[in-house]
Amino acid sequence: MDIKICAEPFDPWQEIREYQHSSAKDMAGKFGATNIFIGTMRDFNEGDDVKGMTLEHYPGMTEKQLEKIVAEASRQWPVIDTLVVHRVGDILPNEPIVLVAVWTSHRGDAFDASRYIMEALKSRAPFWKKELLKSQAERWLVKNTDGYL
Amino acid sequence: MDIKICAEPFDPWQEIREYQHSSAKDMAGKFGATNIFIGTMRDFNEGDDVKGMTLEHYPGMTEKQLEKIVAEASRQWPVIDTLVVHRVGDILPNEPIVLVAVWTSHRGDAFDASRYIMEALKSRAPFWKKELLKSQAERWLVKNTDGYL
Amino acid sequence: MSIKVRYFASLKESVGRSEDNLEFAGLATVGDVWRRANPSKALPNNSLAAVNMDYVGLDSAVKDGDEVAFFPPVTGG
Amino acid sequence: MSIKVRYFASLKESVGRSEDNLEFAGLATVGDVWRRANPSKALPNNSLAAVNMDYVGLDSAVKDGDEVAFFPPVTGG
Repeated sequence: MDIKICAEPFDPWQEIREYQHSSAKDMAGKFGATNIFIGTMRDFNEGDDVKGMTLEHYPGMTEKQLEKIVAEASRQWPVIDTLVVHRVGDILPNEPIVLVAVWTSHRGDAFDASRYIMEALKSRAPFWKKELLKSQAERWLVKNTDGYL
Repeated sequence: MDIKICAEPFDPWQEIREYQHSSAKDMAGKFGATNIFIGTMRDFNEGDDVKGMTLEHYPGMTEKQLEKIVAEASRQWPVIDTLVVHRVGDILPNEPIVLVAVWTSHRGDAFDASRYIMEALKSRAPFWKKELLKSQAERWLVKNTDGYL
Repeated sequence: MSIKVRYFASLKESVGRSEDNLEFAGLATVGDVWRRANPSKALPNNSLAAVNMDYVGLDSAVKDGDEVAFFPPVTGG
Repeated sequence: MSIKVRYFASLKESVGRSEDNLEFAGLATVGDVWRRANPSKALPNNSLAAVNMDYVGLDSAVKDGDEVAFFPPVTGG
Protein backbone atom coordinates (compact mmCIF):
# COMPACT_ATOMS: atom_id res chain seq x y z
CA MET A 1 0.00 0.00 0.00
CA ASP A 2 1.26 3.45 -0.84
CA ILE A 3 -0.13 6.96 -0.51
CA LYS A 4 1.61 9.81 -2.29
CA ILE A 5 0.99 13.53 -2.25
CA CYS A 6 2.63 15.13 -5.31
CA ALA A 7 3.45 18.80 -5.65
CA GLU A 8 4.41 18.29 -9.30
CA PRO A 9 2.46 16.84 -12.26
CA PHE A 10 2.44 13.04 -12.29
CA ASP A 11 1.91 10.48 -15.05
CA PRO A 12 -0.67 8.00 -13.75
CA TRP A 13 0.44 5.22 -16.13
CA GLN A 14 4.03 5.62 -15.02
CA GLU A 15 2.99 5.62 -11.34
CA ILE A 16 0.99 2.42 -11.72
CA ARG A 17 3.60 0.67 -13.82
CA GLU A 18 6.36 1.52 -11.35
CA TYR A 19 4.29 0.56 -8.36
CA GLN A 20 3.21 -2.73 -9.86
CA HIS A 21 6.77 -3.44 -10.89
CA SER A 22 8.11 -2.67 -7.40
CA SER A 23 5.52 -5.01 -5.89
CA ALA A 24 5.91 -7.60 -8.64
CA LYS A 25 7.59 -10.23 -6.54
CA ASP A 26 4.61 -10.24 -4.19
CA MET A 27 1.81 -9.71 -6.66
CA ALA A 28 2.74 -11.50 -9.89
CA GLY A 29 0.18 -14.18 -10.72
CA LYS A 30 -1.79 -13.45 -7.54
CA PHE A 31 -4.15 -10.69 -8.62
CA GLY A 32 -6.79 -11.14 -11.28
CA ALA A 33 -8.35 -7.70 -11.23
CA THR A 34 -7.17 -4.11 -11.13
CA ASN A 35 -9.51 -1.15 -10.98
CA ILE A 36 -8.14 2.31 -11.50
CA PHE A 37 -9.79 5.68 -11.18
CA ILE A 38 -8.17 8.85 -12.42
CA GLY A 39 -9.58 12.30 -11.83
CA THR A 40 -8.36 14.90 -14.31
CA MET A 41 -8.69 18.66 -14.29
CA ARG A 42 -11.25 19.95 -16.76
CA ASP A 43 -11.08 23.33 -18.48
CA PHE A 44 -14.66 24.20 -17.56
CA ASN A 45 -16.86 24.02 -14.48
CA GLU A 46 -20.32 25.30 -13.65
CA GLY A 47 -20.53 27.00 -17.03
CA ASP A 48 -17.23 28.89 -16.76
CA ASP A 49 -13.91 28.46 -18.53
CA VAL A 50 -11.26 27.48 -16.01
CA LYS A 51 -7.60 28.38 -16.57
CA GLY A 52 -6.10 26.61 -13.58
CA MET A 53 -6.57 25.49 -10.03
CA THR A 54 -4.72 25.59 -6.74
CA LEU A 55 -5.09 22.55 -4.53
CA GLU A 56 -4.46 23.13 -0.84
CA HIS A 57 -4.18 20.31 1.68
CA TYR A 58 -3.55 19.71 5.37
CA PRO A 59 -0.18 17.91 5.44
CA GLY A 60 -0.26 15.03 7.88
CA MET A 61 -4.03 14.90 8.22
CA THR A 62 -4.41 14.18 4.52
CA GLU A 63 -2.15 11.14 4.73
CA LYS A 64 -3.74 10.01 8.00
CA GLN A 65 -7.25 10.15 6.56
CA LEU A 66 -6.24 8.41 3.33
CA GLU A 67 -4.60 5.62 5.33
CA LYS A 68 -7.81 5.19 7.32
CA ILE A 69 -9.89 5.09 4.14
CA VAL A 70 -7.67 2.47 2.52
CA ALA A 71 -7.75 0.42 5.74
CA GLU A 72 -11.55 0.60 5.78
CA ALA A 73 -11.71 -0.61 2.18
CA SER A 74 -9.31 -3.44 2.99
CA ARG A 75 -11.55 -4.57 5.84
CA GLN A 76 -14.63 -4.60 3.63
CA TRP A 77 -13.14 -6.28 0.54
CA PRO A 78 -10.25 -8.71 0.05
CA VAL A 79 -7.80 -6.18 -1.31
CA ILE A 80 -4.31 -7.33 -2.32
CA ASP A 81 -2.78 -3.89 -2.77
CA THR A 82 -3.71 -0.23 -3.16
CA LEU A 83 -2.03 2.89 -4.53
CA VAL A 84 -3.36 6.41 -4.00
CA VAL A 85 -1.69 9.45 -5.58
CA HIS A 86 -3.04 12.99 -5.21
CA ARG A 87 -1.77 16.27 -6.64
CA VAL A 88 -1.47 19.46 -4.64
CA GLY A 89 -0.34 22.95 -5.65
CA ASP A 90 -0.96 24.68 -8.97
CA ILE A 91 -2.71 22.50 -11.53
CA LEU A 92 -3.49 23.10 -15.20
CA PRO A 93 -6.40 21.70 -17.22
CA ASN A 94 -5.85 18.14 -18.44
CA GLU A 95 -3.43 17.34 -15.60
CA PRO A 96 -4.30 14.35 -13.40
CA ILE A 97 -5.49 15.29 -9.91
CA VAL A 98 -6.03 11.90 -8.30
CA LEU A 99 -5.21 8.26 -8.98
CA VAL A 100 -6.68 5.31 -7.07
CA ALA A 101 -5.58 1.80 -8.05
CA VAL A 102 -6.80 -1.37 -6.34
CA TRP A 103 -5.55 -4.90 -6.97
CA THR A 104 -7.78 -7.84 -6.00
CA SER A 105 -8.43 -11.45 -6.97
CA HIS A 106 -11.92 -10.83 -8.34
CA ARG A 107 -13.32 -7.97 -10.35
CA GLY A 108 -16.32 -7.06 -8.20
CA ASP A 109 -14.06 -6.37 -5.23
CA ALA A 110 -11.76 -4.17 -7.31
CA PHE A 111 -14.66 -2.02 -8.54
CA ASP A 112 -16.25 -1.79 -5.09
CA ALA A 113 -13.06 -0.99 -3.17
CA SER A 114 -11.81 1.55 -5.71
CA ARG A 115 -15.14 3.36 -5.73
CA TYR A 116 -15.35 3.29 -1.94
CA ILE A 117 -11.90 4.86 -1.65
CA MET A 118 -12.74 7.56 -4.20
CA GLU A 119 -16.02 8.48 -2.51
CA ALA A 120 -14.43 8.53 0.94
CA LEU A 121 -11.50 10.58 -0.37
CA LYS A 122 -13.91 13.09 -1.91
CA SER A 123 -15.86 13.47 1.32
CA ARG A 124 -13.14 13.17 3.99
CA ALA A 125 -9.59 13.76 2.73
CA PRO A 126 -8.62 17.36 3.57
CA PHE A 127 -8.00 18.90 0.16
CA TRP A 128 -9.50 22.15 -1.10
CA LYS A 129 -9.69 23.43 -4.67
CA LYS A 130 -9.61 27.05 -5.71
CA GLU A 131 -10.34 27.66 -9.37
CA LEU A 132 -8.80 30.44 -11.43
CA LEU A 133 -11.31 31.40 -14.11
CA LYS A 134 -10.49 32.76 -17.55
CA SER A 135 -12.04 36.02 -16.34
CA GLN A 136 -9.19 36.08 -13.74
CA ALA A 137 -11.70 35.65 -10.92
CA GLU A 138 -10.81 33.10 -8.27
CA ARG A 139 -13.31 30.92 -6.46
CA TRP A 140 -13.19 28.17 -3.88
CA LEU A 141 -15.14 25.05 -4.73
CA VAL A 142 -17.86 24.76 -2.12
CA LYS A 143 -18.69 21.06 -1.96
CA ASN A 144 -18.02 17.79 -3.74
CA THR A 145 -21.02 16.03 -5.24
CA ASP A 146 -21.95 12.47 -4.36
CA GLY A 147 -20.53 10.08 -6.96
CA TYR A 148 -23.07 7.35 -6.25
CA LEU A 149 -25.99 9.45 -7.54
CA MET B 1 -14.06 4.44 -29.38
CA ASP B 2 -11.77 1.56 -30.16
CA ILE B 3 -11.98 -2.20 -29.75
CA LYS B 4 -8.85 -4.27 -30.18
CA ILE B 5 -8.33 -8.01 -30.19
CA CYS B 6 -4.64 -8.77 -29.56
CA ALA B 7 -2.93 -12.04 -30.38
CA GLU B 8 0.25 -10.88 -28.59
CA PRO B 9 0.84 -9.66 -25.03
CA PHE B 10 -0.11 -6.03 -24.55
CA ASP B 11 0.93 -3.39 -22.03
CA PRO B 12 -2.26 -1.81 -20.68
CA TRP B 13 -0.53 1.41 -19.61
CA GLN B 14 0.99 1.83 -23.03
CA GLU B 15 -2.36 1.14 -24.71
CA ILE B 16 -4.15 3.74 -22.60
CA ARG B 17 -1.42 6.32 -22.93
CA GLU B 18 -1.31 5.94 -26.70
CA TYR B 19 -5.06 5.97 -27.05
CA GLN B 20 -5.46 9.01 -24.87
CA HIS B 21 -2.66 10.75 -26.74
CA SER B 22 -4.21 9.94 -30.13
CA SER B 23 -7.53 11.35 -28.93
CA ALA B 24 -5.92 14.25 -27.09
CA LYS B 25 -7.10 16.97 -29.39
CA ASP B 26 -10.70 15.92 -28.78
CA MET B 27 -10.50 14.98 -25.13
CA ALA B 28 -8.00 17.33 -23.48
CA GLY B 29 -9.65 19.35 -20.74
CA LYS B 30 -13.06 17.76 -21.47
CA PHE B 31 -13.02 14.63 -19.33
CA GLY B 32 -12.82 14.71 -15.57
CA ALA B 33 -12.94 10.99 -14.85
CA THR B 34 -11.36 7.83 -16.20
CA ASN B 35 -12.17 4.38 -14.93
CA ILE B 36 -10.05 1.47 -15.99
CA PHE B 37 -10.45 -2.22 -15.38
CA ILE B 38 -7.71 -4.70 -16.12
CA GLY B 39 -8.13 -8.45 -15.88
CA THR B 40 -4.88 -10.33 -15.44
CA MET B 41 -4.15 -14.03 -15.66
CA ARG B 42 -3.57 -15.64 -12.27
CA ASP B 43 -1.34 -18.63 -11.66
CA PHE B 44 -4.02 -20.51 -9.72
CA ASN B 45 -7.72 -21.25 -10.13
CA GLU B 46 -10.16 -23.47 -8.28
CA GLY B 47 -7.35 -24.77 -6.09
CA ASP B 48 -5.01 -25.76 -8.92
CA ASP B 49 -1.74 -24.29 -10.14
CA VAL B 50 -2.21 -22.97 -13.66
CA LYS B 51 0.70 -22.81 -16.12
CA GLY B 52 -1.03 -21.08 -18.97
CA MET B 53 -4.22 -20.54 -20.86
CA THR B 54 -5.48 -20.53 -24.42
CA LEU B 55 -8.12 -17.96 -25.26
CA GLU B 56 -10.30 -18.76 -28.24
CA HIS B 57 -12.71 -16.29 -29.79
CA TYR B 58 -15.19 -15.97 -32.64
CA PRO B 59 -13.62 -13.39 -34.95
CA GLY B 60 -16.20 -10.93 -36.18
CA MET B 61 -18.83 -11.82 -33.60
CA THR B 62 -16.52 -10.79 -30.78
CA GLU B 63 -16.06 -7.33 -32.24
CA LYS B 64 -19.75 -7.03 -33.09
CA GLN B 65 -20.83 -7.91 -29.55
CA LEU B 66 -18.26 -5.61 -27.95
CA GLU B 67 -19.42 -2.73 -30.16
CA LYS B 68 -23.01 -3.38 -29.05
CA ILE B 69 -21.99 -3.44 -25.41
CA VAL B 70 -20.08 -0.17 -25.67
CA ALA B 71 -23.05 1.41 -27.50
CA GLU B 72 -25.39 0.23 -24.73
CA ALA B 73 -23.12 1.78 -22.09
CA SER B 74 -22.95 5.01 -24.07
CA ARG B 75 -26.75 5.20 -24.18
CA GLN B 76 -27.03 4.67 -20.42
CA TRP B 77 -24.26 7.03 -19.28
CA PRO B 78 -22.72 10.17 -20.80
CA VAL B 79 -19.54 8.53 -22.02
CA ILE B 80 -16.92 10.64 -23.78
CA ASP B 81 -14.75 7.79 -25.02
CA THR B 82 -14.09 4.07 -24.51
CA LEU B 83 -11.24 1.69 -25.19
CA VAL B 84 -11.55 -2.11 -24.99
CA VAL B 85 -8.57 -4.41 -25.53
CA HIS B 86 -8.78 -8.20 -25.18
CA ARG B 87 -6.09 -10.84 -25.57
CA VAL B 88 -6.56 -14.07 -27.49
CA GLY B 89 -4.22 -17.01 -28.07
CA ASP B 90 -1.71 -18.44 -25.61
CA ILE B 91 -1.46 -16.50 -22.36
CA LEU B 92 0.90 -16.85 -19.41
CA PRO B 93 0.23 -16.02 -15.77
CA ASN B 94 0.57 -12.33 -14.94
CA GLU B 95 -0.23 -11.27 -18.51
CA PRO B 96 -3.17 -8.87 -18.98
CA ILE B 97 -6.26 -10.47 -20.52
CA VAL B 98 -8.64 -7.56 -20.80
CA LEU B 99 -8.57 -3.78 -20.52
CA VAL B 100 -11.63 -1.55 -20.37
CA ALA B 101 -11.14 2.22 -20.11
CA VAL B 102 -13.96 4.74 -19.98
CA TRP B 103 -13.63 8.53 -20.06
CA THR B 104 -16.50 10.66 -18.72
CA SER B 105 -17.11 14.07 -17.18
CA HIS B 106 -18.13 12.75 -13.76
CA ARG B 107 -16.76 9.88 -11.71
CA GLY B 108 -19.98 7.99 -11.04
CA ASP B 109 -20.60 7.55 -14.76
CA ALA B 110 -17.05 6.29 -15.34
CA PHE B 111 -17.41 3.62 -12.63
CA ASP B 112 -20.89 2.58 -13.78
CA ALA B 113 -20.11 2.41 -17.50
CA SER B 114 -16.81 0.59 -17.02
CA ARG B 115 -18.41 -2.00 -14.77
CA TYR B 116 -21.35 -2.44 -17.12
CA ILE B 117 -19.01 -3.06 -20.05
CA MET B 118 -16.96 -5.59 -18.05
CA GLU B 119 -20.03 -7.51 -16.86
CA ALA B 120 -21.57 -7.57 -20.32
CA LEU B 121 -18.25 -8.62 -21.87
CA LYS B 122 -17.97 -11.46 -19.37
CA SER B 123 -21.48 -12.71 -20.11
CA ARG B 124 -21.82 -12.02 -23.85
CA ALA B 125 -18.53 -11.53 -25.71
CA PRO B 126 -17.64 -14.84 -27.42
CA PHE B 127 -14.33 -15.76 -25.79
CA TRP B 128 -13.49 -19.12 -24.24
CA LYS B 129 -10.66 -19.98 -21.88
CA LYS B 130 -8.90 -23.31 -21.68
CA GLU B 131 -6.50 -23.67 -18.77
CA LEU B 132 -3.32 -25.69 -18.87
CA LEU B 133 -2.65 -26.97 -15.36
CA LYS B 134 0.74 -27.64 -13.84
CA SER B 135 -0.27 -31.32 -13.89
CA GLN B 136 -0.40 -30.93 -17.73
CA ALA B 137 -4.15 -31.50 -17.68
CA GLU B 138 -6.22 -29.12 -19.80
CA ARG B 139 -9.69 -27.88 -18.89
CA TRP B 140 -12.21 -25.51 -20.38
CA LEU B 141 -13.58 -22.93 -18.00
CA VAL B 142 -17.28 -23.64 -17.68
CA LYS B 143 -18.85 -20.33 -16.73
CA ASN B 144 -17.97 -16.82 -15.66
CA THR B 145 -19.17 -15.73 -12.24
CA ASP B 146 -21.29 -12.65 -11.70
CA GLY B 147 -19.11 -9.69 -10.77
CA TYR B 148 -21.91 -7.81 -8.99
CA LEU B 149 -22.20 -10.41 -6.22
CA MET C 1 -30.51 -23.50 -49.13
CA SER C 2 -26.96 -23.07 -47.95
CA ILE C 3 -26.04 -22.60 -44.28
CA LYS C 4 -22.58 -22.31 -42.80
CA VAL C 5 -22.38 -23.84 -39.32
CA ARG C 6 -19.59 -23.01 -36.88
CA TYR C 7 -18.59 -24.58 -33.57
CA PHE C 8 -16.33 -23.17 -30.90
CA ALA C 9 -14.38 -24.18 -27.83
CA SER C 10 -15.45 -27.36 -25.98
CA LEU C 11 -18.39 -27.83 -28.35
CA LYS C 12 -16.00 -27.78 -31.31
CA GLU C 13 -13.95 -30.47 -29.58
CA SER C 14 -16.96 -32.61 -28.77
CA VAL C 15 -18.43 -32.49 -32.30
CA GLY C 16 -14.93 -32.99 -33.68
CA ARG C 17 -15.03 -30.22 -36.30
CA SER C 18 -15.04 -26.43 -36.47
CA GLU C 19 -17.55 -25.97 -39.27
CA ASP C 20 -20.08 -27.54 -41.61
CA ASN C 21 -21.46 -26.26 -44.86
CA LEU C 22 -25.05 -27.48 -45.08
CA GLU C 23 -26.86 -27.63 -48.41
CA PHE C 24 -30.37 -28.79 -47.54
CA ALA C 25 -33.88 -27.61 -48.17
CA GLY C 26 -36.29 -27.38 -45.25
CA LEU C 27 -34.08 -25.87 -42.56
CA ALA C 28 -36.51 -23.52 -40.83
CA THR C 29 -34.89 -22.82 -37.46
CA VAL C 30 -31.56 -22.81 -35.68
CA GLY C 31 -32.64 -26.01 -33.94
CA ASP C 32 -33.21 -27.65 -37.35
CA VAL C 33 -29.69 -26.67 -38.37
CA TRP C 34 -28.21 -28.37 -35.30
CA ARG C 35 -30.26 -31.56 -35.79
CA ARG C 36 -29.38 -31.79 -39.47
CA ALA C 37 -25.67 -31.23 -38.83
CA ASN C 38 -25.53 -33.47 -35.74
CA PRO C 39 -28.29 -36.06 -36.11
CA SER C 40 -26.98 -38.37 -33.40
CA LYS C 41 -25.99 -35.74 -30.81
CA ALA C 42 -28.20 -33.51 -28.68
CA LEU C 43 -27.11 -29.90 -28.31
CA PRO C 44 -25.76 -29.58 -24.73
CA ASN C 45 -28.26 -27.81 -22.50
CA ASN C 46 -26.30 -24.69 -21.70
CA SER C 47 -25.19 -24.05 -25.31
CA LEU C 48 -25.55 -20.68 -26.97
CA ALA C 49 -26.43 -20.03 -30.60
CA ALA C 50 -25.89 -17.13 -32.97
CA VAL C 51 -27.08 -16.29 -36.46
CA ASN C 52 -24.87 -13.90 -38.39
CA MET C 53 -23.02 -13.10 -35.17
CA ASP C 54 -26.08 -12.12 -33.14
CA TYR C 55 -27.38 -14.23 -30.27
CA VAL C 56 -30.62 -16.08 -31.06
CA GLY C 57 -32.83 -18.78 -29.57
CA LEU C 58 -33.08 -22.27 -31.08
CA ASP C 59 -36.50 -21.49 -32.54
CA SER C 60 -35.15 -18.49 -34.41
CA ALA C 61 -35.59 -18.65 -38.20
CA VAL C 62 -32.71 -19.20 -40.61
CA LYS C 63 -32.48 -18.29 -44.27
CA ASP C 64 -30.26 -19.12 -47.20
CA GLY C 65 -26.71 -17.81 -46.72
CA ASP C 66 -26.86 -17.50 -42.93
CA GLU C 67 -23.93 -18.29 -40.69
CA VAL C 68 -25.13 -20.24 -37.66
CA ALA C 69 -22.84 -20.78 -34.68
CA PHE C 70 -23.07 -23.03 -31.62
CA PHE C 71 -20.87 -22.67 -28.57
CA PRO C 72 -20.70 -23.13 -24.80
CA PRO C 73 -21.18 -20.29 -22.29
CA VAL C 74 -18.56 -17.62 -22.84
CA THR C 75 -15.67 -17.24 -20.39
CA GLY C 76 -13.71 -14.19 -21.53
CA GLY C 77 -12.57 -11.13 -19.62
CA MET D 1 -2.83 25.00 28.50
CA SER D 2 -1.37 25.36 25.06
CA ILE D 3 -3.39 24.70 21.88
CA LYS D 4 -2.25 25.12 18.29
CA VAL D 5 -5.10 26.21 16.03
CA ARG D 6 -4.95 25.85 12.26
CA TYR D 7 -7.18 27.22 9.49
CA PHE D 8 -7.40 26.11 5.88
CA ALA D 9 -8.71 27.23 2.50
CA SER D 10 -11.57 29.77 2.45
CA LEU D 11 -11.76 29.76 6.26
CA LYS D 12 -8.08 30.67 6.44
CA GLU D 13 -8.77 33.58 4.08
CA SER D 14 -11.79 34.77 6.03
CA VAL D 15 -10.05 34.69 9.44
CA GLY D 16 -6.99 36.22 7.82
CA ARG D 17 -4.40 33.87 9.29
CA SER D 18 -3.31 30.25 9.00
CA GLU D 19 -2.68 29.48 12.66
CA ASP D 20 -2.93 30.63 16.25
CA ASN D 21 -1.06 29.45 19.30
CA LEU D 22 -3.44 29.73 22.25
CA GLU D 23 -2.16 29.83 25.81
CA PHE D 24 -5.27 29.94 27.96
CA ALA D 25 -6.69 28.00 30.86
CA GLY D 26 -10.29 26.79 30.66
CA LEU D 27 -10.50 25.60 27.06
CA ALA D 28 -12.69 22.50 27.44
CA THR D 29 -13.97 21.83 23.93
CA VAL D 30 -13.23 22.46 20.27
CA GLY D 31 -16.02 25.04 20.30
CA ASP D 32 -14.27 26.87 23.16
CA VAL D 33 -11.09 26.97 21.12
CA TRP D 34 -12.86 28.62 18.19
CA ARG D 35 -14.60 31.20 20.39
CA ARG D 36 -11.39 32.08 22.21
CA ALA D 37 -9.42 32.42 18.97
CA ASN D 38 -12.18 34.24 17.08
CA PRO D 39 -14.29 36.06 19.67
CA SER D 40 -16.08 38.28 17.16
CA LYS D 41 -16.69 35.72 14.42
CA ALA D 42 -19.07 32.75 14.38
CA LEU D 43 -17.75 29.52 12.90
CA PRO D 44 -19.46 29.14 9.50
CA ASN D 45 -22.23 26.54 9.66
CA ASN D 46 -20.77 23.94 7.32
CA SER D 47 -17.26 24.05 8.83
CA LEU D 48 -15.39 20.91 9.81
CA ALA D 49 -13.09 20.48 12.79
CA ALA D 50 -10.24 18.11 13.63
CA VAL D 51 -8.19 17.43 16.73
CA ASN D 52 -4.78 15.95 16.10
CA MET D 53 -5.81 15.26 12.48
CA ASP D 54 -8.96 13.29 13.31
CA TYR D 55 -12.43 14.66 12.61
CA VAL D 56 -14.34 15.67 15.74
CA GLY D 57 -17.50 17.53 16.71
CA LEU D 58 -17.44 21.00 18.28
CA ASP D 59 -18.28 19.57 21.70
CA SER D 60 -15.28 17.25 21.61
CA ALA D 61 -12.81 17.73 24.46
CA VAL D 62 -9.38 19.29 23.99
CA LYS D 63 -6.29 18.91 26.13
CA ASP D 64 -2.96 20.64 26.51
CA GLY D 65 -0.77 20.22 23.44
CA ASP D 66 -3.59 19.43 21.00
CA GLU D 67 -3.62 20.67 17.43
CA VAL D 68 -7.12 21.86 16.54
CA ALA D 69 -8.04 22.61 12.92
CA PHE D 70 -11.01 24.35 11.34
CA PHE D 71 -11.79 24.20 7.64
CA PRO D 72 -14.60 24.24 5.06
CA PRO D 73 -16.02 21.08 3.42
CA VAL D 74 -13.30 19.27 1.54
CA THR D 75 -13.20 19.35 -2.26
CA GLY D 76 -10.37 17.05 -3.28
CA GLY D 77 -10.26 14.21 -5.75
